[in-house]
Amino acid sequence: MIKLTIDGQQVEVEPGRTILDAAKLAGREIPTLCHHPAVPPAGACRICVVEIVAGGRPGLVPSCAYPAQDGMEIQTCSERVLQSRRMTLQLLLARSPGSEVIQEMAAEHGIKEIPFPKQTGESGDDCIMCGLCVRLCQQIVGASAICFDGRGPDRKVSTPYADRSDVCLGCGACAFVCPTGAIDPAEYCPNPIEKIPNEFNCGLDSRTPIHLPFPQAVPNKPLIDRENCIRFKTGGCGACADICPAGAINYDMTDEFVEEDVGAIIVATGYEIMDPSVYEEYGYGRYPDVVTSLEFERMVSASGPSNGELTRLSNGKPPKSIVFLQCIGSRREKNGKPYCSKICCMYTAKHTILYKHKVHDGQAFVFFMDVRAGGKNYDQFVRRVVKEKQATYLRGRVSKVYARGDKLMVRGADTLSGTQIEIAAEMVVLAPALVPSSGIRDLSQKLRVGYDEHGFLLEAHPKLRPVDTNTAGVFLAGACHSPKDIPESVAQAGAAASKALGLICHTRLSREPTIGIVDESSCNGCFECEGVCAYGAIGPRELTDKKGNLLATVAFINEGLCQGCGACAATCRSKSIEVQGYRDDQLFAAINAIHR
Amino acid sequence: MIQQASDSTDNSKWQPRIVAFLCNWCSYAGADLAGMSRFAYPAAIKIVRLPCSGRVDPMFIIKSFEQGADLVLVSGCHPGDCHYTSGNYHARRKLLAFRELMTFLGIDPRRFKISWVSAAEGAKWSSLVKEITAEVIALGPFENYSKLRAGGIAE
Amino acid sequence: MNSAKVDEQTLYQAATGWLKSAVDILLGAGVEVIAPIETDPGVVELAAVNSSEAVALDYVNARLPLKRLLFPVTEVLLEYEKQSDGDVDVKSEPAASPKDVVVIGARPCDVAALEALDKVFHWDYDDVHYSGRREGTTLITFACTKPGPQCFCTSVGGSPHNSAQSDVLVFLEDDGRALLQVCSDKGAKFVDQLGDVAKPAPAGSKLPAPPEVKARFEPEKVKQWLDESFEDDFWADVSLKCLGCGACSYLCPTCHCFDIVDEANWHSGQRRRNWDCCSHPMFTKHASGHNPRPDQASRCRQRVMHKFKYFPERFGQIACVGCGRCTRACCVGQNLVSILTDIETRAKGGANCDA
Amino acid sequence: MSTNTAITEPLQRAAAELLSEGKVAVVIGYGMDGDSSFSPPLFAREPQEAERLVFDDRCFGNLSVYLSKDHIRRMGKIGIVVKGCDLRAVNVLLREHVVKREDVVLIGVPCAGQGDPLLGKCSVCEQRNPQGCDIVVGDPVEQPQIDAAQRYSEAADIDAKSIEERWEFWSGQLSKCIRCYACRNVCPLCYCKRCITEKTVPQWIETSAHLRGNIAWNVARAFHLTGRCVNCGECERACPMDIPLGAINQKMAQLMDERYDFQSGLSSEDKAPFTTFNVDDPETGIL
Amino acid sequence: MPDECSANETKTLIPLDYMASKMRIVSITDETVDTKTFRLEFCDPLKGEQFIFRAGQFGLYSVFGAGEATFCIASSPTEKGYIECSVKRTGKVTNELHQCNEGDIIGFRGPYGNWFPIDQMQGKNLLFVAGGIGLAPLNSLIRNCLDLRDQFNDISILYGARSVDDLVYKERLEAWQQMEDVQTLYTVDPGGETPQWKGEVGFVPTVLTNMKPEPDNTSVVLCGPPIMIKYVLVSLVELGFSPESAYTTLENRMKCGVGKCGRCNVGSLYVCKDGPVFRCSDLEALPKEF
Repeated sequence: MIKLTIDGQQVEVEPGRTILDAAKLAGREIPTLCHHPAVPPAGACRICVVEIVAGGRPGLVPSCAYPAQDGMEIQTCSERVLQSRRMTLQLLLARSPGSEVIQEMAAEHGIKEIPFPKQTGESGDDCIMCGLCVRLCQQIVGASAICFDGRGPDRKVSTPYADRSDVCLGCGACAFVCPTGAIDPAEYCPNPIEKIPNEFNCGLDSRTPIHLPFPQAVPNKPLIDRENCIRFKTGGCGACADICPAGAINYDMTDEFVEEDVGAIIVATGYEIMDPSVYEEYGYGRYPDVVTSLEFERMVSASGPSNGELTRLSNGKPPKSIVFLQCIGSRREKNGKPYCSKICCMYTAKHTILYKHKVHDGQAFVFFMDVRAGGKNYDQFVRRVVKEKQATYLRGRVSKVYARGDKLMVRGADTLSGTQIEIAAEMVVLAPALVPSSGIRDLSQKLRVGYDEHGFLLEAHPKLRPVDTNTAGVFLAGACHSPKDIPESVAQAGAAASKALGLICHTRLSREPTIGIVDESSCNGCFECEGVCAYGAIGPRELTDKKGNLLATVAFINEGLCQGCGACAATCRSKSIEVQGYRDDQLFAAINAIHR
Repeated sequence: MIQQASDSTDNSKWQPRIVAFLCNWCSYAGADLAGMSRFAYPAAIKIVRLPCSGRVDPMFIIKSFEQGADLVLVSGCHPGDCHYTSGNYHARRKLLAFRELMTFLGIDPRRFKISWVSAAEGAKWSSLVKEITAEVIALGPFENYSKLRAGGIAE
Repeated sequence: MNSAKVDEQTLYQAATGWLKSAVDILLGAGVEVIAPIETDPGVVELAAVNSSEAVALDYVNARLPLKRLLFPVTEVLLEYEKQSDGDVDVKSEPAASPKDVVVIGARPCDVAALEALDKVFHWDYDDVHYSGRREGTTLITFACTKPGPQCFCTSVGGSPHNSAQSDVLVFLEDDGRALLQVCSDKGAKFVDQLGDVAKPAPAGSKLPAPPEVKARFEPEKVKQWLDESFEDDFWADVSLKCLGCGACSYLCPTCHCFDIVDEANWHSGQRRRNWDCCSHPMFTKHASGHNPRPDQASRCRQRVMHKFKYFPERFGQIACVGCGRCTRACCVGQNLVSILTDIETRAKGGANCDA
Repeated sequence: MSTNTAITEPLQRAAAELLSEGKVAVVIGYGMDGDSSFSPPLFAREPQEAERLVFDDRCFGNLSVYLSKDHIRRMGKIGIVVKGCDLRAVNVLLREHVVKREDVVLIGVPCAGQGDPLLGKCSVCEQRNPQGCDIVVGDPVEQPQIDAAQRYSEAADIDAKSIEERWEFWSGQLSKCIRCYACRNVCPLCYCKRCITEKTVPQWIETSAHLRGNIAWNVARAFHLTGRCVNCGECERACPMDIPLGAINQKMAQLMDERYDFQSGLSSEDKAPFTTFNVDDPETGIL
Repeated sequence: MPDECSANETKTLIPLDYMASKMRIVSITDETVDTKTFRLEFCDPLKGEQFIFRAGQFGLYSVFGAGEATFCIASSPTEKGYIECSVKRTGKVTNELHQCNEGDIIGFRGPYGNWFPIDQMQGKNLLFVAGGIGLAPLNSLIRNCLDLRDQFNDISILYGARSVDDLVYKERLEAWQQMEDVQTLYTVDPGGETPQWKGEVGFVPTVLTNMKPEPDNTSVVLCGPPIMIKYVLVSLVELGFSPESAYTTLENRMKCGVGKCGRCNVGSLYVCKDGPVFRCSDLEALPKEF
């Protein structure tokens, strides 16, 4: 280890680290511009100069590039250092008078006026020629799309021949690292840089390829989005691995299939909301201020895209009037879902309150069909919202939302007063129907669980076995089964867990004896039975002689999975499968007995 | 020849005989409901309960005809409602093909009915049985087969 | 059955149109007449006729052998009915109060085959179902004029003019006339019945020369080889292509194996006798699962051995009349004649040539 | 009869090579037999035996029936001569795990049709040139286009009858059946270790050769082949009583084709129509 | 035996119409989990009086509607008025038979086949070796011989089964064991014994070898599974017995029982007529198809 003294403080650093690294360890702050921990240092801007007092060749050195040496004594804010920085800043300010970063830094160093003429127009811009972007593009991203071009006063960062170049990936890293925000890659990037929408915030903001899936995710660890990461796109970059102090980044990790033998499966695939843009009359997708309730939820969330500040997406101002529309697609026989989505009444009541918290002088309206507040204390909650004038509840449907000026005109009927009304709103929130997760049909076929016409999974019995499915060992929890609110989902999840435990806590499985049995002596092994088994209960079984030679591969019915429907028995041509309780000879006798 | 007890083709004494194969979960429950709801239906129908319409092997139907059925009915859950998720879909393919085979061989397809009756359709069950009983009475005894019955076999 | 031996072969001649008259006379007398009729295009079957018009004359042999008239493909042995008091009323199917049947037009080989059937059904126990019908049947055989390419009756002791078991052997002439050779009392009775239609042939009348049927093998040589060759690899080789379909046995005029099954509904039923076949694996399979003849090789061997070794040892004659049906029926060309000629070659120490 | 030397010679060479290199234990093909009216199956187990293989217009049999026979399988890997139509049966056998693809070497022979005049099935053959064989000998032959009406004309003739006429027809035909089971034993797809007729508890199909039992047997046979039968016509060829069994099979094939767009044996990957379903399958005639 | 009835001889034929005589089940005894013994009486008393048979003969028993099946008569010819048969449940008819109750009526035809040469055994030592359900045909002979006890010298019975549960005729085994003039040795296969089992443990051929029966002037009658017979014969030869002195029964499949259906042929012999009892030395000459 290398021992050195910074501003009188002893620190130890590993060999190869810079003075800047050592200063950070010592808790001394040194301003930087051209430095980025992921990019090899160049010492170009000279803002970070420090003074070597002893233990080396005395003098000013750029701390970002100068290696720490044993026995060094460093001063980070000696007068000599400050003088040098002020000079540097004055020059930078002259070159880039418009740069906020430089202005702030200059102000911190007490610079009010400069002795040089400020450059303006063509020759003066925010670029301080530190070259960080160039080094990044060449050495980290590996694209070498940009470089310094020209000499002297004409020197600038550009692409070769100032052409739009296919070499540019459009990753935007140059802009990201630029200390002064001087680069706009759109100037030279042939492919416009697409922001990565933040899925959790309904795409209302963007995220980086490395991101937390959502706040309070478990585990609360960032992940790399391989589709957007430069490393996975080009094999370059790798900056995150370089700078991760924990060395936690491993690009070789891949998705893998994990097989587990389990005794029970609980399906809790939840719900999605249907896309309300299919209903053109509400203008969703056409007007930015028509949002879904889920988008609204994110907008008012403190961890949301706007940090909890509710603003109109069209103009960034708080909406002074807001209209909530219920049953968008729900309870709609034609072109919709005939069922009630169940949770909208309650979350909308909550949303009106949240709205009033954000926009105190705002006015909220709710168009509803009828309020379904069937849970504990639910009705009282809705009544409070109405009573305390958090919102004006209007019973009726909206026929059209259209723009007039910067307002959204909501035209609907108030069926209680029997009048047509039109509200000039600044924001419209839709409560779309809940639908099962996409892919639920594939999953249900894998699990051999039935689903209804809407894709919600079928329970074994609506009253007596609401958590079980017809496939033994598969249980349902939450909205995969039907729209459910949180307490119901939690209750069903608990029930499903108990059912699963009740099943797997025994060393032996007990079940209905009505199952299929294969006569192995006559089974042909054609496995047509496997094709008709709705439960995947049939698989191969190898019959061997005493020496282990394979004699035949025959069908084997897993008695834990078989439900005894007998489709296999009806399919078996050699009549090698019998369903206990409905054996062929029993049915034969029954047919015979009819004609007594 | 030993006189056969009840296979006489004498129309005056003849009573139709319908053999019905019902799935346990829908049609049998539907027939049960018909009973509980006091929907009357003709007694000509004799029920064999199966777990699922998918359990029906065409041999059941042939055997029923051999034994003297004038009409055979297979009834299961409506498509999509099968307790075993897909048994009735398989039954639908097989039994409709079987009916085509019968028809091709000259066996009157009106002698073999397929229906979907849910556990809630007690009334449908009752009217269905009335309907097919009336139809089989109109058709008369299944002579093609009754001539083949024990004692009267053409060799 | 031919209880009284005819001392002298008595020859009658019949004029053109005799067949029509004969059929009419028999039908008039209430006798059931069985004759060859064309049932499918190019196919002739022995079946009951109402007139002589349907009778086919130009054919090699009937599709099904004569045996099916005496030993039907399926027949009722007894019938039973359950009584309400738990008793069972069992009735034996009356063994056809022997109805008079005249079969006109079977071939000599088919008729000769009855010798083997008679032996099986009349040894020790007398099968009343068979013998009842046999008793009442008069066999008016048509001598062969045009043997088929697969025929080999001369190899197994027969001939196109074999009169064995026939009551009358008829030699048809091209112009519709016929010579009738009376071979038994029943035959004599038949000729009597014809009255003027058949007149004694003038002394010195000669029977036509039989058409040639090539002799293919010597049964004695075959038996010699069979006596020593139960374990021979030949059986595995020769049975390779055999699919065990049983068509050969079912069509064979001497094969007589049968099965007895009950067929019933709730209260009544029948016990039936059905043709069966030693080529089927289930034929000998025990309830325990053990099968004495577990593979096609042993079943093929059984079929050849039974006809050319076991049956001769037991009953003193070959159980084959050379009708060639097995060879015609076989869809994989499992040619009995070539098996037998091959065996003969082996018996003579000849080259190993595959069948 | 004419031996097709353009196929026979390369066939003999290919078979001899397979046998001498030990790639197969037996080559099942057609051989010449002076006595019978067709070229019967031949089992070549030594390279010199391959000389007796032949291909001509009398190769009626569908040799794939031997693939399921234990005594043949015990020999080892099988080389088998297949016409395009026979290959359909092989595909079904592969699909139903009766044989494994690696246990068989398929020697395809292009075939312009069998019999003189051409057999009915050959005149509507759509598989003259076998696909997916390990070896194909001879040059491809011309493949005429066949439409569905031609494909199922035999069934259509009977379909055109009234229901009473059909009963008349079939009760006459099926009365002839003597229950020899030749139709079953020659069928490449009737490979059950225990045929349904042999299961006695319960006895679904009466074994007596009366019309009642014969209908039960023939219905069961036809139904067990529905969606599987490749219309090779062997059952009908084998039937000693000349019952037109092919028409029944053809009817069911037509049904599967029209209703489920399925022709059996075109691939070994297909799912048999009775082992799968479509939620939207037609259901006319259901109450 | 083959020369007994030749087709060439003119002799009185017995008319055969396959008619089954009705018999009433008078009692049913459970022998093992899948074997029952039925005691049957002719419904027609006259037939019962006239009915005679010899030990070793068999009959065709039928359940109306299910069909016929062949079993030996397990009771002794000396016991009049009834017959017994022991039936293991294996197929259609035996299944139906097992479902019958006392008082039910079944069909019977017989007796058929040859019999044990009891006359030739007189004055000799008798050794009975049986395995499993094979005791049924021997039961008839043993009971017959015990009823005529003074006509024979020593009588020894060696009986084995797979397990204690598989032993049939347990009461009778007990009774024989109590008899002073009968030597009994009962064994079960290794692993088939129970803690209460007091007999031998071991395979029948091994137990036989250890038993060291005296070959001189001894007739042996064997009955049991083919594999047991094979090894018992080996043991017997080692002990000095000649195959000529040993008899066994064959159980080929039969339908008619009278030499017509062609099912039980072994070479030129018919098990139903030339058997079921065979001298072991004669079996060696037969094709191995039994």
